[in-house]
Amino acid sequence: MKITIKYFSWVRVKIQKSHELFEFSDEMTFLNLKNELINKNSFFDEIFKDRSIKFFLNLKEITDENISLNDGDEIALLPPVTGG
Amino acid sequence: MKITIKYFSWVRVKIQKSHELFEFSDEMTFLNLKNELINKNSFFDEIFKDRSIKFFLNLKEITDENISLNDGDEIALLPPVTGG
Amino acid sequence: MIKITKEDFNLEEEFKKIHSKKNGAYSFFLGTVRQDIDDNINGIFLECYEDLACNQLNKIKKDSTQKWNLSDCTIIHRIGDLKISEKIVLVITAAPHRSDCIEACEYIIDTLKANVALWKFHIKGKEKEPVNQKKKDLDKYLSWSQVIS
Amino acid sequence: MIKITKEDFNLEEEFKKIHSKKNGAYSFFLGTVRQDIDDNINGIFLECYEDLACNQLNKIKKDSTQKWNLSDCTIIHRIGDLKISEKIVLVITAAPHRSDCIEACEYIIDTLKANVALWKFHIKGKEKEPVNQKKKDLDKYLSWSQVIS
Repeated sequence: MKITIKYFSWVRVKIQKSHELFEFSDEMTFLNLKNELINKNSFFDEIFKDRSIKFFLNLKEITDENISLNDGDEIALLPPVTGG
Repeated sequence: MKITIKYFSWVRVKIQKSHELFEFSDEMTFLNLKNELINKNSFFDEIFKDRSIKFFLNLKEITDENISLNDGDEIALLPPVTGG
Repeated sequence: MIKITKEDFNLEEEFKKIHSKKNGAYSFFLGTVRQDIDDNINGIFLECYEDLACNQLNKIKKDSTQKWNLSDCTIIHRIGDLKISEKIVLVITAAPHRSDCIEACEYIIDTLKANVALWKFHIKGKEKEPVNQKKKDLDKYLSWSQVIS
Repeated sequence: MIKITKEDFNLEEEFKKIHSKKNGAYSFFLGTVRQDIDDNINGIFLECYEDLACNQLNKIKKDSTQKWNLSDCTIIHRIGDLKISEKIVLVITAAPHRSDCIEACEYIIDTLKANVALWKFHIKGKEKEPVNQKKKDLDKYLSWSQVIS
């Protein structure tokens, strides 16, 4: 199962890439994904503890961390917006 | 003493002129002028009873009817404004 | 800039005149001649007591610039005959931050509608009928008295 | 019309696209790159999650059109590198009467600032520093929750 993660604003600057493709063999929820990412890179620990960052799955805000992920899903990590 | 009176909006339409020059021999106040005008034309009775009409003397709203008039003064009769 | 004119104006050109790098926010109000569905008109006629209206507009500009700390302000009002959908009035307010210019722009158009020597007539065929002042316009203007004083 | 673009825009041209004889009132908000006196910048960079931002802007347009009975609404937001004094964002609301379009215009820019996937960076020399969200922008957005719900 391939999941794309998109990074924006200071998260993108800090991780030095705009997106990343992860492959997982098992079925998983967003909660599982968070734990996998924290294991891969301690940077994600900071991200997931930051209450100001919002998470979107295929352009919809994630409100339940137990949501199942599917092959081809796009997850985005959004710091507080500053347009306008 | 020459006093110009300017008419606007429905007052101008009703009196069928945009302005009028009146000559008076005596010194007078705005209150005297009102009485003179009512004597000349009963139309002015309606005007001076209409609380929605404002009176300006040389571009300043008249707040005291006993204000003295001078040769060359310009008085304007302003119905409620409707610009914008 | 305060202008009472028979001429049309261009929004981009008027913006360029007020545009400055010290401002981050511009609020515009544009009024046009609306085709009223209930009340079939061919256009409007705008009468003005120009000397007085200029004084009144300058006072509105001065009051709003002080109250909301505007960098600048444009008020243009057309006079004479205007066809359906033509521009009537433009207000532009400029400020470093948006809340000031948005509120000031609304104050200016509300005050202009209730307090500047301009009179609108509906053109119906060859007739020009004076338009009555709307109570809601007067009430809206009066609602600012607590803000501005 | 909703547009996210690198291109500049012309106010008169954008007005012409939304102009209709059924409207008597248009409210515009224009945001530009301000030369901050305290904080010397060469310009700004605007990052965008375009697919999401388009959805969010369309939702803002739909909500405000319903709530304030707008005839139409334009939202244009620039992205990429912008120099000092360049245009960033334009909101135009059109309605038969002015109070609707003025209030809706303010709602749209307040909501956009707090709720659309756009991020501003200050360009200082070769560095691009992310700009922090301002508490007052978030508070302003939250103040609408009673109006819109």
